Amino acid sequence: MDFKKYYPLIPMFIISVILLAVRLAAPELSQIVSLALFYVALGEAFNIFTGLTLYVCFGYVAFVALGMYGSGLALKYILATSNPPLVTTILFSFAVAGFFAFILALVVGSIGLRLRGAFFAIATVGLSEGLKNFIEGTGIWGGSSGLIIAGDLISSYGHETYVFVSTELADYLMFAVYVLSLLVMFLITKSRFGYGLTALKEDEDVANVMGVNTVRYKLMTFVISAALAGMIGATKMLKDLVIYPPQAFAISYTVEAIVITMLGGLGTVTGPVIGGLVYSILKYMLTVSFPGLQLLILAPVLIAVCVLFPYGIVGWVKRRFRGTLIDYLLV
Amino acid sequence: MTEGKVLKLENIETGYRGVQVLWGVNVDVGPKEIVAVLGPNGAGKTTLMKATMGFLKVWKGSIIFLGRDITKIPSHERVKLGITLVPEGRSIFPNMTVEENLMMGAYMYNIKKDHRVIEMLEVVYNLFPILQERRSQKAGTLSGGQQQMLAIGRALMTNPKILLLDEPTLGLAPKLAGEVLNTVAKLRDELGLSILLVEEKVLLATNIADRIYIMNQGRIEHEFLKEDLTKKEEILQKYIGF
Amino acid sequence: MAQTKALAITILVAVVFAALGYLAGQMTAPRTGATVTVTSYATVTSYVTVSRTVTPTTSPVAVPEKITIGLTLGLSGAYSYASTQGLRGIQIAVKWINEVYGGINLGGKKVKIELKYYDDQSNKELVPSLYEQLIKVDKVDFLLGPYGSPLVFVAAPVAEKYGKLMINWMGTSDVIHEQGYKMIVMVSTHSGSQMKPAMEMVKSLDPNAKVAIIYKEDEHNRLLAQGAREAAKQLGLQVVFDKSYPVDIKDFTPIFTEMATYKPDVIVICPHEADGILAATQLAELNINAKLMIMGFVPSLASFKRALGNLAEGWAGTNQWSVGASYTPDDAKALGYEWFGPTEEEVLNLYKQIAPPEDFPSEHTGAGAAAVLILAKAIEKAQSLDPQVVRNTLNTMKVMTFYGPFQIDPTTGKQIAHKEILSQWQQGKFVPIWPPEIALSKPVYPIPTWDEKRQGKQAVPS
Amino acid sequence: MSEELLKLQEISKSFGGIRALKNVSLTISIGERLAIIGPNGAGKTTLFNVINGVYKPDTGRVFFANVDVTDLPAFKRTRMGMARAFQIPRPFPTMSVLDNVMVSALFAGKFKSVGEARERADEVLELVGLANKKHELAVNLTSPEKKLLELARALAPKPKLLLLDEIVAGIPPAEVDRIMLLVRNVSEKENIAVVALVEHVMRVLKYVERVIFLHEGRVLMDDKPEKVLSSETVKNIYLGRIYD
Amino acid sequence: MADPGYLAFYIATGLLLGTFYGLATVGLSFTFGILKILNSGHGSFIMIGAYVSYWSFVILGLPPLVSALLAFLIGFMLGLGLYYGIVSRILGGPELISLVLMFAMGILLQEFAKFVWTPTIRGFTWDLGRVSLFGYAYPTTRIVGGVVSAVIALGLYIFLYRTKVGRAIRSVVESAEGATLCGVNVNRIYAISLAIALGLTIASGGLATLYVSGGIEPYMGDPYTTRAFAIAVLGGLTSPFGAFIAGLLFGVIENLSYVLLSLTNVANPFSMTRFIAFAMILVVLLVRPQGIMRR
Repeated sequence: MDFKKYYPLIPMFIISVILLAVRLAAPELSQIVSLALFYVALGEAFNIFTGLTLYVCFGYVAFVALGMYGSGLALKYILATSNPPLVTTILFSFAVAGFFAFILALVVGSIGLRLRGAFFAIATVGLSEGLKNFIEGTGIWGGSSGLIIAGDLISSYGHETYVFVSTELADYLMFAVYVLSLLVMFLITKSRFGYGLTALKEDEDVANVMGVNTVRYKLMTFVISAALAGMIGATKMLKDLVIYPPQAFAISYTVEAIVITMLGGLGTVTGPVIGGLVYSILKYMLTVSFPGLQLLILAPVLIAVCVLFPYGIVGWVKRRFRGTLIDYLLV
Repeated sequence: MTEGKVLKLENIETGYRGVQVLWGVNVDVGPKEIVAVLGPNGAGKTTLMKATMGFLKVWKGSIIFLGRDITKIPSHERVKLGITLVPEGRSIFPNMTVEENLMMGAYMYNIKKDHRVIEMLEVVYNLFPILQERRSQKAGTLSGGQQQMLAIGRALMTNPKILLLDEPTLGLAPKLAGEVLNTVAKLRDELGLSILLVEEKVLLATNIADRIYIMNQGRIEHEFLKEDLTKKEEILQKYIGF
Repeated sequence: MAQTKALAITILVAVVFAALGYLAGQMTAPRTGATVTVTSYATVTSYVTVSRTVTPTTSPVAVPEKITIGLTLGLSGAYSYASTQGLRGIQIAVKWINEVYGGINLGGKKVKIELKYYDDQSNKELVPSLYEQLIKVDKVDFLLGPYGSPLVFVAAPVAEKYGKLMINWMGTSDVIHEQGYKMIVMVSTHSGSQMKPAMEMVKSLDPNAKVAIIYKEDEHNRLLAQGAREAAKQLGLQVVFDKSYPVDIKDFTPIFTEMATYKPDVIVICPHEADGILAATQLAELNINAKLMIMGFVPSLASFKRALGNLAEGWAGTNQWSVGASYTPDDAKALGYEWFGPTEEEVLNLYKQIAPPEDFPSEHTGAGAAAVLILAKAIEKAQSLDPQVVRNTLNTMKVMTFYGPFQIDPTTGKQIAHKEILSQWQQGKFVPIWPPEIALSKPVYPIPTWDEKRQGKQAVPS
Repeated sequence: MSEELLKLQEISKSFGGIRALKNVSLTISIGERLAIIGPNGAGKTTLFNVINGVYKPDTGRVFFANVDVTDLPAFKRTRMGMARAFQIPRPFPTMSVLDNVMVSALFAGKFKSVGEARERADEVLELVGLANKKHELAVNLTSPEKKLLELARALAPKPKLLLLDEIVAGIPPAEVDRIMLLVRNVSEKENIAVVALVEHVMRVLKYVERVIFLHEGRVLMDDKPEKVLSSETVKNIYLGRIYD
Repeated sequence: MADPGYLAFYIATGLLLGTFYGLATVGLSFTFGILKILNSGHGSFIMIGAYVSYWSFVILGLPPLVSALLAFLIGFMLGLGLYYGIVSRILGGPELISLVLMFAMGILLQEFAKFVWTPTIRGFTWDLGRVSLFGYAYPTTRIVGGVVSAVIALGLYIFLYRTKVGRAIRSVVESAEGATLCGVNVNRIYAISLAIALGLTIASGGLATLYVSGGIEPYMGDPYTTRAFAIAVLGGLTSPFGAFIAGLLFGVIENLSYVLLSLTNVANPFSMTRFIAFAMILVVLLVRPQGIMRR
């Protein structure tokens, strides 16, 4: 009887299947799909925290970067000490990546989430920059020389596997992380937890009076979102097989995550999917068609979208078709 | 009746985000008159004030000020014409000094050259000596009653022809509330201002008002003219709704 | 409730299994066929089906209409200046081959080169997909690497996957060629060796010189400094100060002030473009003098000279190549290399046609041009468009262009012949001063102080 | 009627030098219905905020169901069975009416699954007469409807103590009786203690068993409604203000 | 190293750098305080200022301090256009939208600069000699620049506290409703505020050339954005003067932490100064979330 609740999964399922089908059927598009998957997953993971609580973490990229470092270190370590099957290696690196991001989120969240709204946002401005400079300054984890594991992978598993991991496996893992974050987001919104978060988003004080443990809920969402970001980082590491602090902690990831969620619709499950697809395809198309001028075109397009769709594409559609089937199916 | 009115609200309908709050409200204020709008919480009194001031777009009906239709004029222009509001939350500038607050009221005058500013400041200080005493104190440090006086004082500095007062006694001790309303009466008697007053303290309001409207659920339900104001029991009954 | 959960789980499981199923297929296939090695890639190329085991011959090949070369560069973003300069070099080389040389001689026919490039925004995100676009959609025959080592790392898997040859021209990190890539070949000197000639020169000028090393905290300059440090140690030079500065530097005052207290004779700075020019102007501003100041490639830039004016006098820069420091056919003959490509004069002429008048070529221009020239020469020698055949040909090639000699380590693709050149601003010209075999002038040591230069004094060799 | 549910001991609370509550002590039994009256600024809302944990008292203790809850945060007290309807309704504006009530049932009550909570929410909305508006966004309700929603949210978790802050202010007279009757019925049926803050005491007089008169942060009277209303002091201070 | 002049030099140059940091952050605080817009493209405006300064020097021969005025005017016009053209349309929308908008604006400016002026690195030398104190040479340009920055900050103070429009701006910050009731056209005040904020930011970009006289390129602004954010936080986010004081403090922290770290022989002291500065901001926020200036 409660099947209806899961109907909105249908459009998401269709989108995912299409993405997968394109990836399988058209190898020449595989890297575009992988690019899109990265942005979609990033947007969705970001959305879990920001969309559900309206708190913004400006240092969000730190979790992606820590995921990259976690998985990179794990790979480096495991490949140097033993030579287990590829699956074990990768699972281990994922676990470490998630754990790194989880711990950071726990520390930052339990201290920082006492701050309300804008203050939390600005408190986290320095998070990614500070961490980056710490890694560069102390020289840990390779410092500015970076952490490079391409060679380790080649010498342990051979050239074929290296190519496979970077150009195939990483993409499917990114797909898995994307599906995971989509499902997490969806299940949260339909659960008791989700109701509590919506209440918190609308009026934090009243939610508290009504029995919602607001501090814990915020922290839980933050940690979940961060752990997913860590896994995105781990996948990214498998794809790039190299990490340098300036690239890993690029502030543009945070901003792009914000752009994607805002483009799609903040707080909606499908928003980041649409936003991520639109953003990545737009960016890619412009790059291919207007080499060197693409940003000059992308920026005005973004500005126009801000002015025309302040609530995002999904938000706009939902407002436009309130109460219809479309509104119901797009969550 | 129509001639010589300072303010006339005709058939006002308005609301928020698609929800209608006011349903065809007619209110008018004559020269040197205190008109009180009474009614329970949520009756739409504050909405009426906001619509008059232009903070809220009027869906239907018109606002006539001194014979001129001002329905479509932006708020700050209305202030320049001579309407101003002392809002419910007072909206004073807490981090500015008392005198700076008052001078903000005289924003549209040339503060240094216009003699009217000095005169108005004197009038305000005469009305509220306590403000002169605390002129260089930050407004946020004043007590509730003093802040209310400051808000009225600031409104007077705009040299208005009509003053809208939204619950000036809210949160004030009974004695203070009485004092504030006495001052309001003085504004009429000494400065010749017209006043539209929203109140919940019914009987305090009947003491100074020239006319009373009872508002409920976005509609004016009764109007008591000057000669009816002695029937306090009846007003109270209408107000409480027994 | 149970039903609904079951539905959710079913969907999840279905999706995951779909992915895993495909994965499993992918995973097992190459691993079982691991012994086949790279031969399988030969089938990717549609033009020729030369098996790897067959040695390249001049037997007639299906000659295409044109040969396309593809790459991405950071035309916007942090690498935009260097990338623009590099692109100009690439365009010059393509133009020279097509118009002056007439095209690549393939089976007796002159085949023209076509260039296809994209802007990667100096960001690794788009690099893999753009390289795939180049290979699969634009069907380019050969690849040039993107600008910058971090991006080369990200482009590498795609090139390796499709078995495309990638000529790396400005991903100078030594580590790239230590990974085990098969299809990546370098034309420029690696970061770790770039500072060595400079230290040798210092040793010859003043064996007791106190050296200060200041480097940018990034992968390239860290390697540069490391090379300098090691060379100094080998040569027995005294390093009195050795510290890095952060990437986002906007004010050098703290580090320069500390360095000045050590009173170094030679200041060695390892920077990128903007911070290099910044470092020079701030040294002048703070009036910190030394007997010699050496920097990475920055002094060779037009903007360096423009920003400093006469203050540029005496600054030495170590470059892959710079205007005036070109090799000539005579050098090639003397050093035992085969000559290929335009002379410096031709390069400068072609450069003038595409660049604004105030600019002149930098080492990026040279490297970009050299990459195209080496590739063209290799294709011509191999008489084949099969990437693997061309790759094998490169192993034995000993060619010199205006940019310098080319010879690689066959297994890693590392550049072993090309050397950095030291030049110095002397009397308004950037003159090669080291190594002696290519030097046109003697080093000025000590150089004039800032105050002297402000009064118009120039660095004049004795 | 004898077992005590809520006990306040010597509660004091000041804000920036103004003492809003001065040594307030009172006890409320299970299932009891009482009204707290007093002029504006008497400290009624502050008292509520101390009871349900929005404020911590400066001195004094609060006991609920024989547990010292003085240091417990608001949400924990709510889970123990306190429910509050705000004076100025604060619904979650862009959630539907049903969702609003569901949040309350899910978090304050024992309804741990979304399905159960929905059933309970439907039930309560039916009870207060908002069932036909349950899919509206809360922001689109009229003022009286928002009050009803506030009440529904308070009732949804099946509380032991219902704190009603000016529940009938701004409600048309005809509705007042319906709401108060409803409150009384629920209270009797489920043995819920009700504390109502009211300014216009006459409206709710016949539905309460006890009236506490608060003035300037002190409890001046605590007695049967008729007694309090007939008291001279109360008249002087409270009604006297109206008849100023 | 026991030389007192050494330490004094670090503090003094830190303060001088701080005046620039302060001025570069004032505009950011101003926009956030009044319009609640977080200017994520802040650095790009500074970059534009640096170009204005460069071109005025090269073409018109104006020293950077004079061209700062020109830069201010350009920023002012840009701000007015931006407000009436775009910003006023998104004021009612979700808060994060302004962040995306300004980010896109920043990219647009960068790409515009790259397109018009090419990515070539520009630079010029403007030398007024040095002042020698305790054996250390202080570049005169920096001293003059510091004085000018302080004068501009003082000018802003006078503008806000002594002029009619300034009072109106302050009143809008405290209560937009109250200001309207005094006859203030709030919309126009928003426009003027954005114009002044961008004017100051671009002017500060002009002064930035006193430091980065040799590193002017389209992407030079990015490091300033994060730094300005951090400084704004330190100064309480909404207070322009808090921002200025915080800028001074930040400059001194950067320089002093370098001295301390260089004594302890940490691997890369200069990079660590960045970490220390950001870590300090986290601590400040936890202890005093309202910034250093507010009560």
